[in-house]
Amino acid sequence: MMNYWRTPLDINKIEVPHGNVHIDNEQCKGCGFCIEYCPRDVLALSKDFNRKGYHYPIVLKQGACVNCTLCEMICPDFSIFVVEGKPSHPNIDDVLKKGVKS
Amino acid sequence: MMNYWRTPLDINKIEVPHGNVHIDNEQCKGCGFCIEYCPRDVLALSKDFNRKGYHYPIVLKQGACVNCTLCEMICPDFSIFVVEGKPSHPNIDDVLKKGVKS
Amino acid sequence: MKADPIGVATGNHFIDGDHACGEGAIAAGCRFLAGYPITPSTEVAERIAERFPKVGGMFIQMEDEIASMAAIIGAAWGGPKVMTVTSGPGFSLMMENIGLAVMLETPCVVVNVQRGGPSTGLPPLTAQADMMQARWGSHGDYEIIALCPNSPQECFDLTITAFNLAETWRVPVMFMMDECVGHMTEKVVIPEADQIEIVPRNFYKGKKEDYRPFNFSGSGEIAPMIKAGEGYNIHITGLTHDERGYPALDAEAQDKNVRHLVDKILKNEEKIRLLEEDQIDDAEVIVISYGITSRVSQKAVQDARAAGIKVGTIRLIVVWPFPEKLIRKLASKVKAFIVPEINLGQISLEVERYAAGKAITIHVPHAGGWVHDPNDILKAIKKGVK
Amino acid sequence: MKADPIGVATGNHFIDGDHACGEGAIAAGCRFLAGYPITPSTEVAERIAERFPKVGGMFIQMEDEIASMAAIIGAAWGGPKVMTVTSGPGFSLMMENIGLAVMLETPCVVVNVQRGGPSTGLPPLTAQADMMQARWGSHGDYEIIALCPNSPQECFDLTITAFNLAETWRVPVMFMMDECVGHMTEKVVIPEADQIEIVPRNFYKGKKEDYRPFNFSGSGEIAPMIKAGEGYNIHITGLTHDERGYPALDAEAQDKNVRHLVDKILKNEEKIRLLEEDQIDDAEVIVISYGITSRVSQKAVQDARAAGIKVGTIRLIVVWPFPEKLIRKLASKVKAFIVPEINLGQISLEVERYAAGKAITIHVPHAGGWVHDPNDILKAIKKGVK
Amino acid sequence: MDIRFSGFGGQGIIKSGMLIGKAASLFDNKFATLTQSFGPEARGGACSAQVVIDENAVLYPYIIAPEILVSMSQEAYEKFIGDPVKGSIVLTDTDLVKPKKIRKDIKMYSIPATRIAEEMGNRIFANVVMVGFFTAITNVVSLEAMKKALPGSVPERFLATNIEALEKGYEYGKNLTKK
Amino acid sequence: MDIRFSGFGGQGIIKSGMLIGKAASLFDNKFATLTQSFGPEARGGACSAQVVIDENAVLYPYIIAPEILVSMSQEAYEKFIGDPVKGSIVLTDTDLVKPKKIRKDIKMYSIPATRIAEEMGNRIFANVVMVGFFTAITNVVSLEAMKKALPGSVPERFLATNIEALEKGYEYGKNLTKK
Amino acid sequence: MNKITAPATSTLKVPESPEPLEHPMKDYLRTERFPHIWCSTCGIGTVLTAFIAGLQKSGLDRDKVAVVSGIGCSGRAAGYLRLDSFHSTHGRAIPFATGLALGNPELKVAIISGDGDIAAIGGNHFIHAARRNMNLTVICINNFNYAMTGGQAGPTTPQEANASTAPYGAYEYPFNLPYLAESCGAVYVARWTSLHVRRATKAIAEALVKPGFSFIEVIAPCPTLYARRNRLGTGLDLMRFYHDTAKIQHGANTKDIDIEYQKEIIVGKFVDKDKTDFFTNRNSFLQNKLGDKYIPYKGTK
Amino acid sequence: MNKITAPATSTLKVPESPEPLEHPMKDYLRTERFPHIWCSTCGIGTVLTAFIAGLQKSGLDRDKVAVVSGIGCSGRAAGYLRLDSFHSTHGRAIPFATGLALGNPELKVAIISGDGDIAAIGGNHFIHAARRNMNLTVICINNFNYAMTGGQAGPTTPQEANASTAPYGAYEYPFNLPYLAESCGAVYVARWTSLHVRRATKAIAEALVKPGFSFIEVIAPCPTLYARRNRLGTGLDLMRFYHDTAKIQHGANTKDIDIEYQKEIIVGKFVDKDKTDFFTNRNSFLQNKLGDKYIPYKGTK
Ligand SMILES: Cc1ncc(C[n+]2csc(CCOP(=O)(O)OP(=O)(O)O)c2C)c(N)n1
Ligand SMILES: Cc1ncc(C[n+]2csc(CCOP(=O)(O)OP(=O)(O)O)c2C)c(N)n1
Ligand code: SF4
Ligand code: SF4
Ligand code: SF4
Ligand code: SF4
Ligand code: SF4
Ligand code: SF4
Ligand SMILES: [Mg+2]
Ligand SMILES: [Mg+2]
Repeated sequence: MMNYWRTPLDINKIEVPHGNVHIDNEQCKGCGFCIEYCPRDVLALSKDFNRKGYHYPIVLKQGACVNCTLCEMICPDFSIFVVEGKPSHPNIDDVLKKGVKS
Repeated sequence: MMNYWRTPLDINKIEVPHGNVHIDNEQCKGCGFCIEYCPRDVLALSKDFNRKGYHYPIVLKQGACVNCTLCEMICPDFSIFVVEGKPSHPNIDDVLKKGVKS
Repeated sequence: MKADPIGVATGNHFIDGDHACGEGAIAAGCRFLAGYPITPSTEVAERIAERFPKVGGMFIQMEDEIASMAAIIGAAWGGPKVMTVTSGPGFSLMMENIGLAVMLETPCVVVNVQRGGPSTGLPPLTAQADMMQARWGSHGDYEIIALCPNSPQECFDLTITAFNLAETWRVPVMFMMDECVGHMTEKVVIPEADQIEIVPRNFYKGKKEDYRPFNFSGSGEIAPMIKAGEGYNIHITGLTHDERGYPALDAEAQDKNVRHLVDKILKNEEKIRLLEEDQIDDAEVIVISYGITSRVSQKAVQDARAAGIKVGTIRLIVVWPFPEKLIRKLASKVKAFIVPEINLGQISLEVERYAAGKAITIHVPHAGGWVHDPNDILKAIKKGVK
Repeated sequence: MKADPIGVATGNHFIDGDHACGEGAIAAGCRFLAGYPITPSTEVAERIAERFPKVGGMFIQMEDEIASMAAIIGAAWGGPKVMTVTSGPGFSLMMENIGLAVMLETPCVVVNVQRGGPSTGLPPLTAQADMMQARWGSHGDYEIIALCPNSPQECFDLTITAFNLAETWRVPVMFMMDECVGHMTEKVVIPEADQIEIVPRNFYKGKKEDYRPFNFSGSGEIAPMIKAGEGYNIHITGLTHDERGYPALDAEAQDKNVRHLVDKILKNEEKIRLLEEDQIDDAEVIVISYGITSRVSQKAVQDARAAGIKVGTIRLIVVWPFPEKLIRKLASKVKAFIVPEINLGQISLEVERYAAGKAITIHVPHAGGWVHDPNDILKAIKKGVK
Repeated sequence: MDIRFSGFGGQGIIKSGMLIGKAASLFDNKFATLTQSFGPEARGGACSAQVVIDENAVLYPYIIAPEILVSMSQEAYEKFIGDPVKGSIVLTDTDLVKPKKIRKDIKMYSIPATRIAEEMGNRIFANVVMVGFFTAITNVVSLEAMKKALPGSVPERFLATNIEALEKGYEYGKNLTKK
Repeated sequence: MDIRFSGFGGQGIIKSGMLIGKAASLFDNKFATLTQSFGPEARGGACSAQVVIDENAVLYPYIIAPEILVSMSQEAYEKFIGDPVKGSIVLTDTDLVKPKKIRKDIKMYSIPATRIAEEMGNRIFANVVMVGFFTAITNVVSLEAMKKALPGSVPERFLATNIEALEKGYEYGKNLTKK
Repeated sequence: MNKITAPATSTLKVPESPEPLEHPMKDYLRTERFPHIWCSTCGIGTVLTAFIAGLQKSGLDRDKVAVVSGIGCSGRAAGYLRLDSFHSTHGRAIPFATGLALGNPELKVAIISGDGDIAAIGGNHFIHAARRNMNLTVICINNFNYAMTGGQAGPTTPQEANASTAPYGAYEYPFNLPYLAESCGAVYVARWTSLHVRRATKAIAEALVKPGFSFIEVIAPCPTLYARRNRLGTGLDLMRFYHDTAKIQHGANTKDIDIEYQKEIIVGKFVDKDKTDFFTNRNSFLQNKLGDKYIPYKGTK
Repeated sequence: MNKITAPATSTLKVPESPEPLEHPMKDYLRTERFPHIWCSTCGIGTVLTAFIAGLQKSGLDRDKVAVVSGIGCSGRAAGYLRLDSFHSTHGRAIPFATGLALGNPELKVAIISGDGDIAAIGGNHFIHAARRNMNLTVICINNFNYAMTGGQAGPTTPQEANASTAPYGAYEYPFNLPYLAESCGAVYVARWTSLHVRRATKAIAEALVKPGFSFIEVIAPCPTLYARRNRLGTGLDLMRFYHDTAKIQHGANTKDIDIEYQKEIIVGKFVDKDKTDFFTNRNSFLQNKLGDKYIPYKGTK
C-alpha cells in the first residue's frame, strides 16, 4: 500500500520538527479525519459535545506532533491547524487520557 | 487501394448478369456520381438540361450493364435504378456519342 | 374509462403533495416518466422510481431537463401516457421542447413545483412566479392548459385531471404546484380504482391509409393518435406542417396550423374551465386566488365575512386557459377583485385586463419564500369594498 | 462617451438588418460575442466573426445557446461588453441563463431575430411572436428591457441603444428583431465615431473593501461593477442574495432582491421609454405597432388619413417596459387602439389591460410567415373610428 | 395546535413530525398538516418540522409561534426558544439542551431521550422516545394512534424497537407528570 | 418600382438584386429595399430576390406583383410568370428559359447571359451580365451607379471581369432596344 | 417522384417497357415529397439509400423500425422515409428516440442526423445514450459544417477549413467522434464516407440488429457550403477525394483516427463488442431485485 | 470562523499564546460565511483545502485566479473561496468559466463542481471545453450521486449502488470520466480521492499552471446520502475504504479505469501532454492569417 502523508523522514534524528496544534472546537464537525490520519497519534476525540452536538478532537500528545500538517490538510471544516515550533504546552498524554472517548 | 463496388467476379465468364438502367431525368440533379462510379462506363452526361437546369445521365452502353446497382446505390436523388434482365434496348454507344458532354 | 387497479394505491395516506402527485400519475395511467432531479420536485420522481417497477411503468432519469422533455414526447408517440417533473430552472430549460410537444400535439403532463426565482433563487422555498412562464415561456404563439392544486389531496386528484385534459386536447398540461403544497404532508385519500375516471389515449381505429395525425379543419375535433410500430408510417415535425404532418413552410400553412393550436384551447375554455366559486352572488369584492394562496386567502376571507364584508371567492383550479368571459361578466357586478399571489403580479394582470376598468383589481404581492400573511389579504379586501 | 473609432465602419452601406446589428454592436463597444447559429439570426454572428479579429474582439461559437448565454455572462464579469444572438428555439433554450443574467445584474444584449413558431416552425420566415416570451420566458419574477427596430438602419442605431441601456441599468436587453427586418437589405448610414454616444461600463472606483456588487437600497442607484482579476475577490450567485452577493435564503432577502430587480426597470419606465408618436393630438384612433409591422401599418395609416380618418400612431421602440402610464392616459382620449402584430395577440394584451375599458382595443393578428396586408389594418382603423 | 420539532440533521426530527401528523390525521380523525425546513442551508445546522393539528381543515400551513416546541439540540433550542406563545410547552433532550435563559411563561419538560435510545442500542431511536414523551406530556395525540402510525413509517425490522422506544418515552413522560 | 430576380441556387440571383438595390440606394439617391427567399426549401429549387426602388422611403418591404421580372431558370419562370402586373417587363436567359405560354400584356426581352458568361470563362458571371442587360432595358438604375456598386460586392480579383460582364449585358440590351 | 416508363436515353427513341417501372426503394420513400431539398451532389441522399438498403438487409420488420432526426440538412432524412419517422428539435433526436424506444420497446429506433445536431448541441445526449447503452443506432452524417444554417464552423470542422463563422479558417480542435463514442461505451462504432455506400449499408444492417448503442459516422459532401467556401469543387470532387484518401482500417484504435483537413481519412469498423443494452439490463436487474413484485414495462396495447 | 486563542485541549488549562492565531488558509476563505453548509464527514471541505493549498503551491497570483461553480453541494465551493468566485447555474459552470477566461485572458479560471453538475447536465460543455482545449482547470468532486437534491442516482453512480431514484440499485453504466476527458483532448487528466489530499494538492497545482484544459476527478464521501443509503457508514468509513482500495497507477490507460461499486479505485495522473490552448492557438492562427490587420483581444482596461 501507499502513504497518504508526508513521512517525516528525520523523525528519529536530531532536529525533529515540532508543531503546535490548534483546534476550533465550535467549527469542528467531529468527523475524526484528523485523528485517524495523524501519523503520530497526537489527537483524540473529546467526550464533550460542541454546540452543534459533535465531539471535537483534543490534543493528546502535543509534544509528539511533527508538524506534518496532514490534520490541517485533511480537515474538511478548516477547524484544525498546526504552527511550527517547540511545543508550547506540556505533553498532556496522561492528563487527558481520562477525558478521551475510546 | 480498395474497391468501392461489388466486383462482378464473373464478368468475363459465361452468364454475365445484365441490367437495364432506368433514369428519372427530371428528378436527377446531375451530380454525375452514377457516371463516375459505374464500373462498366455504361453512363454519360447528357448535353441537355432538365427543367431545373441540370444535365442528367444517359445510358451509353445499355448492354454493358452488369446490374451491379452501384449507380442505384450511390445516387443521392433516387433518380436511377437498374432492373435485372437482358438489355431491353440496343447498345447505343455510337448513336449517343455525339449527344454526350465530355 | 376506469383506472387500472394495478396502479391505484387505494387507502388513506399521510403523504406530501409531491408523493401524492406521483400516485395521481400512476392512477391516471401514466407509465412513462423521464425526469431530472430538482428541489422541490424530486420527490415526485422518487415516488415514481420506487413504484413504477411494481406497476409496469418505465422510469428513466435523463441527463437533463431538455432530454427529459424530449424523451416524454418521443415516448408518448410510442404509446404510453407520459409525464415529466421539474421546478423553475428545469422548467425554463424545457421551454423549447414544450413548444415541440405543443406543435406535435402530444399529450403530456409537465409538473412544475414552483420555488422562488428568478435563477437559482430560493430552491427550497415556495413561490407562484412561473405562472406567466407556463403560458408564454416558449417562443411563438401557442396555448397550453395549466392547473394549480392547493393540497396534497388535490395533488393526487388533479394530476389525474391533468392527464385527462392532456389526452382530451392533445396538449401539454402544466401541473403548477408550489413548494408549499409539494412539501406539505397531509392526509390523502386514494379511492378504489373503479371510482377513478380516466380518459384513455384516443387511438385511431380507421383505415391505415386514411390516417392523418392532425386535424386543422376547425371542426372542433381533435385528431386521434396512433403509436409508432403499428405500420402507419407517420411523419411528424416541429416545422409548420399540414394535416399529414408534412412540412408546409408558408404563411397560409402557418395560419392553419397555429390557429388550430390556439383555438382548440381558447375556444374550449368553458369546457376546460375548473374553478370553485363561493358566495359570489351578493359579493362586493371577489378574492381570486389559486394554489396554496387560495387556502391562506380563505383565512382572510373568513375574517372579512366575520367583519360583515360581502366578499366572495373564486379559486382557479385551471388557471390557463384563463376564464376571461367569467371575469368580464363579474367585473360589472363587483367593486373589486383582490388577487393575492406569491409573485409580484402575474395572474392579477389577466384579471385586470378582463375587469376592463369596470372593477378595480388589487394585487396582493409576495416575492416568495413564504405564504402571505392573511392580514395583508384582509387589508386588501377592506380596501376593495371602500 | 464617444465610440472607439477602431470599431466604427463609418460610411454608407447597403446591408441587411443582421449585418447592421453586428456593426451596431461593434460601434457600441461590444468586444465579446458567444453564439450558436440559427436562421435567421446567423448573419449577425457571421458579421462579427469576420470583423472582430480586426477590431480586437473575441468571438466564440459555443456548443449551444445555453452555453452561449452562460458564456456572455461570465465574459461580462471579465470586463467586456457582451452580446449573444439567436432566434426562437435558441431563445427558449437561453431562458434559464437569461434569468441568471437578471439575477447577477449583468449587462448584456440578447438578439432574437424572430421567426415563425412555435417549435421549429417557419425558420426562414418572419414573426413577432416572441414578445411575451421576452418578458416572461424565464421562471420567477423579473423585468428586462426589449427593443424592436424596424429597418436595417435601426438595427444599427438601436443596437447601440440596447448596449447603452444594458450598461445603464445592468440588465439583459432583448433586441427583438424580426426576420423581415433582419434579412431586409437597405441603405445604412454609419456615422463617424465621434457622432456615436455610448455608455461605458460603470466600473467601481472606490476602496476595494467597500465594494458591494449590488445595491438594494431602493435609492435608485445601480451598483457599479468591477471586473474579475483586480483583487476585489467578489462572490456572486444566482441564489437569492444580499448586497454583498452572498446567498440569503429567506423571504425577507427575496423581497429585497427581487423587488429591486423589478423596480429598477418598472419605476424607471419613463426614463427608459423610447417611442415615436405621430398625430396623436387630435386622434380618434391610435395604431400601436413595433418592428416591421410599424412600417406596414404606416401604409394603412396613410390611406386612412387620405380618407379623412383621424388616426394617430405610436411606434414602440422600447416595448418592455411597456409604457403603461402613457396608454392609460391616451385611453381616455381616443375611441380605439389598433394593434397589428405578427402574432395572435401579445402586446395588444398589454394595450387592452391599460386601456382599462376606456378605449377599445382591436388586435390585427397575423400568424407569421409574412407581413400584414395593409388593408387589414385599414379595415381595423375604420372599425375603430365607428 | 401548532407544534415545532427541532434538532439537527440526522436526528429524525422530520420523522417525529411525520409520526405525530400521521397519528392525528389518520388515526385520531383530526386534520394535520406537516411542513418542514428543506434544503442545503438546513444541512448540518438546525432542522425543524412543524405540525398543525386542528379539528377543522388547516388553511394556513405554517406556524409562526408554536404552542409546543420540542428541541433536541442546543442550537435548535437557542434558535427557536423565542418563538412559543405564552403558556406553551417546551420539551427538550436533557443531555443535548442546556437551557441558558429560562422563559418563565412556559412549561419546560425534559427527557434524556438520546441516552435512553443509546441504552436501547442506537441513538437513532431518540426521536421516537421523544415522540412518546411528547404523547404523554401533551395529549395532542393518543398513544394508540401513535402506535398505529409506526408501521409503514419505520423499517419493518425496527418496528418492535420503535414501539419500545415510544413506550419508554411515554412512560417517562407519564412518570414525570404523575410526580 | 417592384422588381423580382429569379433563378436557381448558385446562379447569383441574390447578388443581382443586391447590386441593383445598392446602386439605386447608394449611388442613385433613391430608396431601395431588397428581400430574398431564404432557407432550405429554397435550396435546389427556385430562388428569388425582390427589390423595391422608390423615391420615398419604402414602407411595405415585399412585392406582390412585380413590374419587372427577371428569370434565369425554367422553373423560376414558370413559378413567377403569373405575377407581374400588366405592362411589366420580363427579362430571361435565352438558353435557360423557353417560355411556354407567352403573356401578351407584358414586354419580353431575353439575353443568352449564361452563354455570354461561359464565353467569358465562367458561368458565374451570368448574373452580372443579366444585371447589365437589366440596366440597359429598364433604366431603373444608371449604368454609372451599377458600376459603382460592384467594388466591395464582388471579389477584388474578379472586379474587372465583372465590369466587363456588366458592360456586355448592357451593350446587348442597348443593341436590342436600338433595333 | 416521377414514374419511369422507359430507360432514359433522351435523344433516342426506345421501345417503352410494358409497365411503368418504379424505383425499388419507392416503398420506403415519401415520394409525394420528392424531389427532396438536398442540393445537387450533396451526399445526404446517398446515406439515405444506404439506410434503406441496410434496413432491407437487416431483415427487421420495417413497421417496427422508427427513425428520428434532429434539425439540419441531414435532419431532413426522417422526413423522406416512409417509416414511422420523426423530425424533432435541434440536438434532441437522441433523447426523443430514447423516449420512443422505451415507450414502445418493440421498436428499433435509428437516428439519422448531422454532425452539428449530434455532436454540437446534442453532444450531451449522445454521450449519455452511449453510456446507457440505449438500444439505438445513431447515423451521424458528417459534412464538417452546419449546412442548414449556411455553412458555419462546428465541432467537426477540421482546423484550417473555412466556414462562415470561421472566415479566416477554423482554429478549434475538432472531435474524433468514434473515439468519443467508444469512450462512452458504444458497442458498435464505424466510420465510412458516402462513397462507401455498400460498406455503409452493411454497417447499418449490422448496427440495426445489434442490441445497444451503435454509432456510424458517415462523411458526406456538402458542396454548396463546405466545399464551395473551401474551393474543393463539387460533391463529385469530394467523392474523388474520399476515393483517394480514405483508408479502410477495421479495428483501428479510435484514438488514432482524428480527421485533419483534406488529409487521409481512416474508415472501417472500429468497435463491435457485446454488452447488455439498457432495456434488457434494467429488466433483468429489477427482476432479480424484486422477483415477483416486478412488473416489466411492455409498452401499451 | 472563530479565532483560536489557545491550543484546544478542552479539559486542561494551558497558557494562552501571545496573539490570536488564525487558520493559515483564512485569507482564502470567506470566513464570515463559516461554518460552511457541508455535513459532518463530507469530503468536499477537504477538496477545498487541497484547492487552496494547490493554488498557493502553484505560485499564481491569487487575484488573477477565479473560481466558478455550478449548483450542488460541491457547487457551493466557490461561495467559500475568497477569490473572484462565481456560483452560476446547474451544469453551466464550464461555459460561464469559458466566457470569464476569454473575457479577461489574464485570468486562470478553475471550475469546482460536482459529478452531476459536470457530467450529467453539464456533460456537453465538459466535452466541448476539453475539445477546444480551453484554458480551464476542472475539478470534479465525484460523490457518486446528486447530493444537493437528496441523493439521486447520476451518471457516475456505480451499478448496484442504491440512490433515491434508484431505490433497487442503479442499473445504468456509469461514465469513466478520465477516459471521457481524454477522448475529448484534455491535456491533463488525474483522479484522486479526498484521502489523497497531498496528491490532489499537487495535481491541482500542476493543473493550474498547465495551459489548456486540465481535469481532476476527486472522489469524496457523501456520508449523508450516498453512504447512508448504501449503509457504508460515515465519511470516515469511506476514507478507510479509499485507503484500502485505491491504487495509484500513474499513466494508466484511462480506458481501463472504470469504477465499480465498492471495488478497487485506480487513482493517479493519467494524461499530461502538451497542446496549445484555445486562446494562444487562436491568436497565432489569426496573426498568421491576418498579419497586420489582426488586433488581438486583450480584455478590457
Ligand atoms: C435550438 C436550435 N438552435 C439552432 C438551430 C438552427 N439550426 C438548424 S440546423 C442547424 C445545424 C445543422 O447542422 P448539422 O446537424 O451538421 O446538419 P447539416 O445541415 O450540416 O446536415 C442549426 C444550428 C435550431 N433549429 N434550433
Ligand atoms: C437546471 C437545473 N436542474 C436541476 C437543478 C437541481 N440541482 C441542484 S444541485 C443538483 C445536483 C448536484 O449534483 P452534483 O453536481 O453531483 O453535486 P453534489 O451535490 O453531489 O455535490 C441538481 C440536480 C438545478 N438547480 N438546476
Ligand atoms: S501536524 Fe497534525 S497530523 Fe501531523 S503530526 Fe501534528 S497533529 Fe499529527
Ligand atoms: S478533521 Fe476537522 S472537523 Fe474533523 S474532527 Fe478533526 S478538526 Fe474536527
Ligand atoms: S448497375 Fe449501374 S453502375 Fe452497375 S454496371 Fe449497370 S449502370 Fe453501371
Ligand atoms: S447519380 Fe442520380 S442524381 Fe446523380 S447524375 Fe446520376 S441519376 Fe442524376
Ligand atoms: S447545403 Fe450542403 S448539406 Fe445541405 S443540402 Fe446542400 S449540399 Fe447538402
Ligand atoms: S449531502 Fe453529501 S455531499 Fe452534500 S454536504 Fe452532505 S455529505 Fe456532503
Ligand atoms: Mg453538418
Ligand atoms: Mg455529486
